[in-house]
Parts: sequence; C-alpha cells; structure tokens
Amino acid sequence: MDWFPLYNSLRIAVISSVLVFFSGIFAAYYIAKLHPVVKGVLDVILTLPMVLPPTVVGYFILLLLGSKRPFGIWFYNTFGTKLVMNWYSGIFAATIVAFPLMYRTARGAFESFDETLSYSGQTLGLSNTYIFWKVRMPACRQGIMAGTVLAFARALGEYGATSMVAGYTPGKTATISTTVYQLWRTNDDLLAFKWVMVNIAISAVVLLAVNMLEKKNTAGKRSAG
Amino acid sequence: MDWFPLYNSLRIAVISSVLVFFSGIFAAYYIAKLHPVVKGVLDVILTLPMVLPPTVVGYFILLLLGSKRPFGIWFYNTFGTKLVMNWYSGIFAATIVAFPLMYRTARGAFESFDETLSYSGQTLGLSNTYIFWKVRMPACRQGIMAGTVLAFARALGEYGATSMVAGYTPGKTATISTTVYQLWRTNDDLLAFKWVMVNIAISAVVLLAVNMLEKKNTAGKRSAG
Amino acid sequence: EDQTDVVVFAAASMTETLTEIQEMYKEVEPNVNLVFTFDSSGTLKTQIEEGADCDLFISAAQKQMNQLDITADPSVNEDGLDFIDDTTRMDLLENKVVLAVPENNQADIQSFEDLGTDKLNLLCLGNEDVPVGAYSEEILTNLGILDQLEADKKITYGSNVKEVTTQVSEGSVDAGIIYATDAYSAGLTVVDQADSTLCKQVIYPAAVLKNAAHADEAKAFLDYLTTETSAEVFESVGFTMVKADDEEETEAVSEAESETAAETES
Amino acid sequence: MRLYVKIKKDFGSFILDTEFEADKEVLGILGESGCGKSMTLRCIAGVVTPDEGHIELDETVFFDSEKKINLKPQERHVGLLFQNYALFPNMNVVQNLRAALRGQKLGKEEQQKRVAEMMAKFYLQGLEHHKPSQLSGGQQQRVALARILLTRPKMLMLDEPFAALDEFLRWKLELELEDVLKEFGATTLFVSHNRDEIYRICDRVCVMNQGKSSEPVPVKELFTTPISREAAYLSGCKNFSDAAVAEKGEVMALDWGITLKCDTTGKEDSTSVGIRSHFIRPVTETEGLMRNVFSCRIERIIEDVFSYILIVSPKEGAQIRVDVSKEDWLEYREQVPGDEILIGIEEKDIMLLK
Amino acid sequence: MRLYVKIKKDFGSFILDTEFEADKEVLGILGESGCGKSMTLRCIAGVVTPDEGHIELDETVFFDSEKKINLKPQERHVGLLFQNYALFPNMNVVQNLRAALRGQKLGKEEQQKRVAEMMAKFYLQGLEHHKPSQLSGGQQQRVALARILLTRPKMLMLDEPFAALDEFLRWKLELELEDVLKEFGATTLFVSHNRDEIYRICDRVCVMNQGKSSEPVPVKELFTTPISREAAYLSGCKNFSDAAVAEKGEVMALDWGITLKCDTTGKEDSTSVGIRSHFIRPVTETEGLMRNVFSCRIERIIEDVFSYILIVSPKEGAQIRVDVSKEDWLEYREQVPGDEILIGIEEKDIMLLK
Ligand SMILES: Nc1ncnc2c1ncn2[C@@H]1O[C@H](COP(=O)(O)OP(=O)(O)OP(=O)(O)O)[C@@H](O)[C@H]1O
Ligand SMILES: Nc1ncnc2c1ncn2[C@@H]1O[C@H](COP(=O)(O)OP(=O)(O)OP(=O)(O)O)[C@@H](O)[C@H]1O
Ligand code: MOO
Ligand SMILES: [Mg+2]
Ligand SMILES: [Mg+2]
Repeated sequence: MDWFPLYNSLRIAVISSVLVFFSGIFAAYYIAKLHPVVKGVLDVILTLPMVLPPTVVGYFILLLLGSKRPFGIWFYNTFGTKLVMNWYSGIFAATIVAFPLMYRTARGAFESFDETLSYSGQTLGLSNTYIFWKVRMPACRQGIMAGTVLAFARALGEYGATSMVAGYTPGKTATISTTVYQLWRTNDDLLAFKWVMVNIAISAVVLLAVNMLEKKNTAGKRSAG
Repeated sequence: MDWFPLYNSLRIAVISSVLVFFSGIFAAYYIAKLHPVVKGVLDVILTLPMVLPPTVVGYFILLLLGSKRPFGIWFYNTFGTKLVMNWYSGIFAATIVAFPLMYRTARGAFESFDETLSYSGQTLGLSNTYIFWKVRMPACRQGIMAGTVLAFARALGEYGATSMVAGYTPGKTATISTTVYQLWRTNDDLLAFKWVMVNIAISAVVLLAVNMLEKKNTAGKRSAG
Repeated sequence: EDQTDVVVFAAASMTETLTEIQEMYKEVEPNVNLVFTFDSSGTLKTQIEEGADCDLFISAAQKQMNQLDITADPSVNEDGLDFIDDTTRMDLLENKVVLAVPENNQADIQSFEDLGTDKLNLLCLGNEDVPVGAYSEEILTNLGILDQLEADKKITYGSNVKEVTTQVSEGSVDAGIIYATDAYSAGLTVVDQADSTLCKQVIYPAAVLKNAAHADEAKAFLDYLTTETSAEVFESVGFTMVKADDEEETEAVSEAESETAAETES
Repeated sequence: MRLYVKIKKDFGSFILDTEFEADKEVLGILGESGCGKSMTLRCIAGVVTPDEGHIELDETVFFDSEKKINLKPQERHVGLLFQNYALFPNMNVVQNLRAALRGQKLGKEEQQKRVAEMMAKFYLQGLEHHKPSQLSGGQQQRVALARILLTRPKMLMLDEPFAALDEFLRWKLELELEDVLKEFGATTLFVSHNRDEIYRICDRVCVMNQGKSSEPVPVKELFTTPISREAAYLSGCKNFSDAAVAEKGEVMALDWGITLKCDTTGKEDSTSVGIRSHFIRPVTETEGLMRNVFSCRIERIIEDVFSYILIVSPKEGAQIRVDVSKEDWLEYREQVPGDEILIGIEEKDIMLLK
Repeated sequence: MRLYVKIKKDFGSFILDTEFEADKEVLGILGESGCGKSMTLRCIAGVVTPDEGHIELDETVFFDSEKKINLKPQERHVGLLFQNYALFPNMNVVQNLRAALRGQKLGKEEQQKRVAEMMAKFYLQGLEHHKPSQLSGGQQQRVALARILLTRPKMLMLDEPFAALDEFLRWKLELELEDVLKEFGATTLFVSHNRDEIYRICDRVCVMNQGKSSEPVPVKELFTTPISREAAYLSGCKNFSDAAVAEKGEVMALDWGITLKCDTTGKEDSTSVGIRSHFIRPVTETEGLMRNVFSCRIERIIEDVFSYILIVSPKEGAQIRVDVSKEDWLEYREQVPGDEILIGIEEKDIMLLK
C-alpha cells in the first residue's frame, strides 16, 4: 500500500481546515452583526458551494484558477507554477466546499453568545481581540467545534471538486477520497475498503480528540444559584 | 424547460430535511449526555457519510437496500416496489448525507445550553417533552437553524449518492443536481446554468426566510443587569 | 540521475492495465517516470482544455480526442481547440460493447433486441459523457427503440461505468450496456455483444499533446504500449489491440463516427 | 415531621453533608456565602442527585440511595426559586407564567385570570410582553417568584427571593408572601441573607456551615441564645472574641484583652464570647451599676439612618462595633475618632459560645 | 464637576431620560425596581449607546450625539459591576482576575501579588481554580467586585454590589470598600436597594423615577427632608397618604382620614404626607404634650429582631406601619390584633411632600 494519499489527504484537510476555520469565523463574526436581509444575501452566496454538485463547483474553480484564465496566468508568471493539477489545488477545492459548514455553524454560535460578557470585557479595558479569542470563542466553543469537525470531515471526504481541480494523479495529487473512488471504480473493492478504513481512523482520532477536549473544558457545567 | 427536476428536488430535499431534523436532534440530544469516549465513537459512525466520497456512500446504501439484499427483497415482497431507482430513493441518499450536519450542529448547540433552565422547568412540573420543545429548542435556536440550513442545502445539492441510488431517469428520478451534472457533462452549459440559478433561488428563499425568522425571535437580545 | 516525468492522462478504465505496464516500463526506460492521471475521458478533456500539463492523452472514445484535435471536424471540435499533435494520434485499443445482466437474470433478457420488449423494466446506460454511453445510444437508435425507452422512462443514466456495473450486479436494473473490459473486471454475466451492424468499432485513441514537455519520451511510451508485452496486459482484461495494418480502416471508421457524433450533438 | 432531609455529596473541594427535618412551617436556612444552601435546595428539588442519603416529604420518598429511589423533579411537586431566576429566555412574562399552569388543566379564562392576578400581586403590570432580557433584575426576580407560586407546589423553596428588590417592594412582597404561605400551609425553606427577614418570616432556623447543617432551632432562640459562634454570627452578631472561662462568673475575652463578668453556669467550656453591637452602649462614669465597663479608643464613627456605628478598640485588643441610636448619641456628640470612651455591656447580653 | 451625564434613550415602553452631575464623591442612585438604574450605568460605561445626550468625565467627552463622539468602552476606563456579574465562564477565578490586569503591563510576580491580595480582601481563598459555574451566588459577586477593582478604573459603578452576600460579609466588605474608595479618590456611582448602605456609603443621592432622574441631594437631606413622595419612599419611608393643607398648621391626610398638625410654612402646595414608621409610637392617654394622637385598630403584630412591627389602621383609613423597639413595646405587650391603640406622631416627623 502506497501511503501517499494519506499524507496528501492529511495536509490538504489540515491546511484547508485551518483556512476555513479562520475565514469562516471571521465571516461569521462580521456577518452576524449585519441586517437580516444583508445577512440572507451573503448567506446565499456563501452557502452556494453546498447546493451545487461538487464536480460543478470544481468546474467553476477551474474556470477561475485555470492556467488559461487571467488569475492562473498571473500566478504562473509570478510563481512559475500552476494553480491547478497540483497537490495544493486540492486545498482550494476542499476550502471552498468546507467553508459554508464552518461559517454557518460559527454564526449560529456567535448569535447565541451573551453579549454582556463582551461588554464586561470591554469595560475591563480588554481589547476586542482579546475578548474575541479568550471570551467569545471559548463561550461559543461547542458550536465552533461542531463547525470545525464538520469542515475537517468534509475536507477529508471531498472528492468531486478535488478530482476536477487537482485530478487523480497517483503519487502526486491523489487523496484518500479520490483513491477510494478510483479503486472502487476499477473494482478493487478490497483496497478501496482499506482506504475507507484509513479515513475512518483519521476521523476517529480527530473526533475523539475533540470530545476529550470538550470534556476538559466543561468540568461541572452548571450555573450557580 | 421541463420542471420535473425542481419538483423532485424539492420533495426530496424537504422530506429528507424533515427526517434529518428530527433524527439529528434526537441523536444529538441523547448523545450529548453520554461519556465523551462513547460520544466519540458514535460521532465517528455518524459523521462517516461526510468523510467518504458521496458516490461511495451511495454504493454502500445500494449494498444495503439493493433489490438483491435482504432488506430490499423484503421490501419488494411487502410493498411491491423497489427501494432503489425510484424518486424516493433520493431521500435515503440525501438523508444519510445530510444527517451528520444536523447531528453535529445540534449537539454543539445542546452542549452549550444552560441546564438550569431545564431544571427550573422540571421543578415547575413541566414534562421533559415540553421543556425540550419549548425551552431547550428555542434557546438553542441559532445552532439548530444553522444545522437545518446546512442539512437542507446539502440535501438540495446532493448529487453523488443520489445518482448512485436513484439513478438519473429524466422525468422519474432526475433532481436538479443530477440534471445540472448531466447537462454540464453533455456540454449543455446554458441549460445547466439555468438549473444552477434555480437551485440558488431555492436556497435564497430558504436562507432569507430563516434570517427573517431569526430576527423576529431575537428582538432586543441583552441580558439584564 | 535525471528522471524525466512523462504525464499521461488516461481513461479510468485503463487504471489497472496501465499501472501494470508502468512497472514493466521502468525496466525498459528507467529514466522515465510515468505520472498517470486517471479519470473519465470527459474530465480529462476539460482539464487539458483548462491548461493542465499533459504529455500523452489516451481517451476512451474518439469524441474527446476529436474535441481537442484541430484537424477534426469543426462540428465535433466546436471550440476549435488545438491541443494534440495530430501526427502522433493513433488508435490504440479496441473494446467491445456488451449487454450485461444481473446474476439470475430475472427479466430473462438475452439480447439487445430483448430491450425493446416488455421483459425490460429498467435499463442502465452510461451518460453520453461516459464513452460507452454514446455507443449504447447508437445501438438503441439502430434498433429503433431509444425514443420509446426514454418516453417510457425505462432508461437511467449512470455518471460512470462503476455506477452502471453496480446497478446491474445489485439488480437495481434489468440490464446494462457496458464495455467488455468493465464486465470482465466486475465479473458480470454478459448475454450479448454488439456487432458491427449495431455499433461502430469502439476505439481508444491516443495522442501526444502539442505542448508536451517531453514529447519524445511520450511518443516512446506510446510505442511501447503497442508492443507485444503491453498487448498481453491489455488483452488479459478483454481489450483487443488495434493492429497497425488496420490503421487505414480505423481512420475511415473514426471519420464516419465523427459524423454520427455530429448528428447526435445537433 | 413533613420534610426529612439527610444527604451527602462530594464535590472534591467542597462536601455537602446535611441533615434536618422541617414541619409544616417556614424553616429558614442561614449560612455563609458558599456554605451549600443553594446546593441543598437543588438536591431536594431533584435537579442535583446526592451521592447518598434520604429525602422524604409527606411520607413520599423523593430519594433514597439504598432503596435506589430517585423521583423525577416533576414527580416531587416542589417549587424552587433559583438564585439566578432561570426564566425561560424565549418566552415573555405572560408565557413564562402560563407555562407554570400547564400541569393544572385549567380553562383558558381561568389561566388568564390567575396569571393576571399574580401579575398584579407582584407589581408586574405593563411588562406582559417583555422577554426576560428586557426586564430589570428586580422584575426578573418577581416574575420567577410569581411563576413558582402559580404551580401550587407541595413545598416551597425560596433562594434569596427578595435580594434584587428595593426595600419598599420587599416589604410589600413580604406581607404578600406571608399571606400566601399561610393560605398554602406547606413546608417552606427560606434562604436569605437578611437577618430581619428571617426573623420575621421563619418559624425555625437551620444553620449551615461549610456544607454541614445543625439541628434547626426556633428563630428566637437563635437570636437570643445561640449556642455556636457560627449561629451567633449568622444571627447578625458582629463582635466575637476567643474566650476562656477563668473562674465562676468571669470570662476572659482574649482578643479584646478584657475580662467580662457574667453568669457562666453550665457554660464553663465556652471558647468564644459574642456581643451584639446593639447591646453595647457608651456610658458615663457615673453609671456605677454596670459591672462591665471598659475604656476604648474610638477608631471610626459612621452615621447610619437611625443610629451611629462606632468602631472602637480596647487598650490592646481587636475592634468592637457599637451601634448607638441617634437619640442616645446626642449626649456624646462631641466625641471624635481618637477620643477615649467608656462602653458598658450588661451581663445578660454576653453570649457564651462554643 | 467630574462626571456629567445627560442622556435619552427610547425603548418604546420605557424611556430613559436622565441628567445629573457627580463630583469626586460617592453618588448613590436610588430608584424603584425597573426605573433605569442599570441602564444608566450601561450607557456611561459605553456598552449601550443612548439615542442622544452628552457624557463627560474629567474633561474627557465619552459621548456626544451632536459632535458624534462615542468613545469605546475600553477608552473610558470606567469599572462597571454588572448586576449579573458577567464573569467569564471559561476562566477560573484567578484567570478572571488576571484578565483585569492585562492593561497594566505588570510583571508576572506583581500580577500574582495583586491577585492574591484581592483574593484575600474578598475572602476568596481556596476558590482559585473554581470556574464561575462552580461558585455560589455570593462568591461570584465577590469575584466580580475584585475583578473591577483590579483594573484601577477612573470611575467606579457598582450595581448592587453586596446583594448576594450575608450581612456579616456585607459589613466587612463595606468597610473594605470604603477604604478602597478613599484610596481611590474617584467618582463612584453606587446602586443599592439597601437604604442603610446608601446612607453610610454615599455622599449624595440621585433619585430616579421611571427613567427620569432628579437633582442629586446630600444623602442626609434625602432622609430628613425629602421633597418628593418618590424620594421619601426610596429613603425607606413606608407610610404615605394623599394630603391637602387645609389651613396654616393643619394637613388632611386623606387616605387615613385624619388631620395632622404640623408646620406647613412654605409647603402649602403639598399633595402627600409621609411618616416614617420609626417615628410613630404607641402612646398612653396621659401623654398630653403630643398634638397628633390617634386611635387605631391593630391589624397585625410582627416580631422583628430588635423591634415589633405593628400594622394599624385609623378608623376608616388605610394601613399604617409602626416600628416600636422591643423596650418600648414592653409596656404594651398585652395588646393583640383587634385591640385599639393610641399612636402619636411628633410634628417635626411629618414630611410634607409633592
Ligand atoms: N461543581 C462544583 N465543583 C466544586 N465545587 C462546587 C461545585 N459547585 C458548587 N461548588 C461549591 O459548593 C459550595 C456551595 O455552593 P452553594 O451555591 O450551595 O452556596 P450557597 O450557600 O448557596 O452560597 P451563596 O449564599 O453565596 O449563594 C460553594 O463553596 C461552591 O464553591
Ligand atoms: N430591550 C428593552 N426593551 C424594552 N424595555 C426594556 C429593554 N431593556 C430594559 N427595558 C426596561 O427598562 C427598564 C429599566 O431597566 P434597568 O435594568 O435599568 O432597571 P433597574 O433600575 O436596574 O432595576 P432593578 O433595580 O430591578 O435592577 C425596565 O423597566 C425594563 O423593563
Ligand atoms: O474512464 Mo471512462 O471514460 O468512464 O471508460
Ligand atoms: Mg446560593
Ligand atoms: Mg438593575
């Protein structure tokens, strides 16, 4: 068994989860404050990647970043490498597809945050950044974690857009998902199943870790009085 | 333009969203109370559909419900119709694929619920069912809504598993997503784009409605004191 | 030691065979490192069109190859794409289109002709993009039953071959039309094989790309694919080699096929 | 006996271990901040499960760790006023109150009538459609109180029910509550930090100290003859000193460095002495009748509404608080901090404690 | 003038419209539950933005709707104790306190020292690693108080800082707080429902009524000569009646159906009369000196710690509360509810109000 897909999948999933984590949280934070109609419109745009078949999403990404498109040309001229059909192309695919999950979940969490805590932080002279990371985020921990877990799982499982943007090149762009798909498609069900198990193992590790983390943070959650 | 895919997509998305809503919430509610390790294990199982390529998920569903599998045979003998390759087969696909979104998001919301409210409801003699629907759910509204929106979007956008389980028979099992995919694959980009716009319109209506709903519920959210 | 990367875009139906040949080719040409990208021919074509690096393209049908070939009929190559080096283009393999049925064949379908009868409830085809889909439609058109089947909603389209084979093996459909190679590797029961009256020869064309970084190495590998050693591998899964002396004839067929394809398109 | 409670629960850094009985009465629970009062109420209500013990009301066993009985809160029919009110944030005031009536299968009109009645009783008119987040602290507290009374519980547990109210409202609600409690005739547990409230409302008082409860005593007894330093402290006594009975009729108050004369019969093993600030008064030298007169230095003079509070210290001892009514102080009004003053304590006002 | 506040904010059903100044002093804010006290503090702290107005401290303009100035809460350096404490739920006690020191760029040791100091001052030792959810109500309040003092704000706003504390702790913290406030020398706004606390701690008092504030008055003035019924009510007066000055030296207390004799000079337009319950006392018929003596029926006798509370009613009038010290009551101890009793009121104790 060639372990490249594991390595590649992990780096793509981790990097895109990190990207999605921050971009999703910031989008959620700023959008949560807006007027509901504006929110609605932005929601539609940001949730778009969810309502389209991933392959079609991949196609749009390709139209945007392809080597013959302005951005792709500029990137090639500047960095001497193509944005598509490389291992990191999977990052674009996974990031865009996983983004709505983080965004929407984080927004839900932020909107149920008790602003009094943030006010009290402000009157204590704490910077908004500190309040954001040390008060708001931990208080919204559960929602944020749900979003992160979903985004990570989605990034790990992403197949359609990745296969479009990065292609399935064994040893170069293959991820676990595209490998599973190809193996399965070429009737190598056994090996495909092994890779499925690998994916399950990864998500098991992540999910268990997240649950342990949660437990540590919630010792004796009861409100006094 | 034949509007069948719209009709079919809507019924599949709505029915599976409803199924996912209830099953996700109940799973979340009961699992939120368990030991973190048990939770982790269940999480792995319930999040599984996310980390696999949807087509592969569809494949597993087929292995489960297929006409030659015990359950499929039993169903056929009892109801005289197949579970797969029918319009409603898309419901299984969409439900299973969208489930983790609802489940995980709802669990996040439930875990940040202030149990004192539930305690106070109990001492007031309110049934757990009443407390669940009238106190816990509204308090976790933001998270639940996020989950519902994500699940609905996912159900609407579901392509891979649906195509596997329900196939693409125009006028019978075609959904917007499979139609977009087929049209796009056969280079009818224009019509594909029209269907993409239909999908966007549906999600716009849903997301705006949800945002208006939220606004109504959050008049003057500040904690006294 | 300097390694040359030769990038090969190949139809997914060739995954097993090409991977096997890759091992063998290492001994022949140790300095060449073969980098495969497997996908459905349509996806590969899109990727090439969008500027993916590729030296050698092996398609599962003439259509995708023609769409990238400036010398092909403009009704097929609608966008006037000029990607492949026509001089290196060749027909590499032949596949057969077969009718596969579930194990117990409950519907009792024995031939392509049976598809027009009441025995059939549901038939699975690959969509047009999956090359076998185009051939399937040709067969049904030649039998004069395509429109009726569509009107009766007796056709479901799978988006890839595995989908079709799975639907057949799981008995979700009464029959499916696929390649012999796919039926072979999926272990399906084949009841009929399309002859030349039903559909044209199924050809896997190959060509080196015009802007290939390593055109010579790619050409060399393509040549290797036509050797006896490679042929053995291909034939072991049900492919037939297109003989060099068939070349003239094949050319003609491919010409004719382009016309048919053009008709279907409009 | 109507209510019997005996529970243990270990929180690691804090151990709750309490046992008491209550009759058809208002039983006050007094204890320092953090001593486990709220936790005890939560255990009785059934929202926190003790590690072991037995809870019983009116022959109904709520909880028994040995018999593995643990009734659901809903089956206990007790009303608990949570210290943080625990109003349902998504419901407005009327909806919060209506929720409490659900168990009683009333007609819509009857419901409305009862809710309106309560709204009036607790001065909540005009706030019908406010969500809890739109209410002030005191308004929230009143809604919570009204909500609990609407359920007509078999037993009432009030955790600082008036803490967020102004004095006048407090007083009015206190009268209201007393009527309700009478009509109600149920056992009531009453937690308050207000000594006067406890004195006025409660029949007996149970003193808690670091998770441990003591035998309930009649409320007057707590104020007149507390046994422990803890009890005296909670009944509002503000002056304490370690003490030792030297010989019959004499106690050395070690912290103050003075010897007090009083009746020590049966109290030989006392370790503390407590004197209420209201019972110490400045005296002139001529008052020869008093046996306990000491000279102290005035540290601080604080003016209160109807009295002056003096902080004084004996020669080398700890501070003593003295409350003097404004009338009585007139005579001494020239005094300023730093001056020496004589203070007198009557023998009967010296509390010998353990 | 150090603090100047003039703000308006419309909540639909409630309108906040307040204006007051405060010097380097402790300004009490007194007002009924729901009158807008907490909201005013929130506006000053900058966490709620008024619709219009001007807020200024020490020449720094915090808010001016016309000049479009609206400083961030962080730039205002004011400490606000939230009524619900608003402790950070994810941090333990020490972390909550440390957070408050972040602005001050202290060394780690200095930080630890100050935190430890505060923990001791507020009797929080042993709770270092408790999360807010693991604290009792009173413990939470003390942490919140300590946290605010650690930031060394330019101005302090305390919203019922001792509401959840027992009396003894309250008293100790009050002394502590007074020292801090002195050392601090900053303007302090103090919201409390405890009349005595206000009296002891505050220099002046601002009375709020349904969102409107009145001119601050010295605290003693509020208690001795309140002008409005509202002010008298908040200063703890419990007996009011509508009134009309009939002729010079005579006031008709309409609700009680009695006529009171007192000095009406300059008070001819009074509409109410108020009498503190402490200043009404039972009298015997022999006390001929008193000019205001009325016969009332005893409705209720409530025993308090150092006094008895009588609820009495004049012939056909509304109830009156009388507080009698236990000493004074001795003489009347035979009396039971239903009996007639004579009550006397001195002229100087009759407050004529608008
Ligand atoms: N989950 C927990 N883990 C550890 N200690 C806890 C936990 N919950 C509560 N405690 C501790 O239990 C003690 C009792 O809390 P409780 O709320 O019953 O106090 P209380 O008597 O009501 O005090 P107050 O008058 O201040 O409200 C407190 O000292 C608190 O710190
Ligand atoms: N968002 C809102 N919409 C409408 N009314 C509101 C809103 N927020 C607060 N109020 C009202 O504003 C008034 C003032 O509230 P505030 O919290 O300032 O009262 P308070 O004086 O602090 O009372 P307490 O002593 O009970 O704490 C209350 O009557 C409350 O009902
Ligand atoms: O790889 Mo294909 O083009 O689906 O046979
Ligand atoms: Mg408590
Ligand atoms: Mg308030």
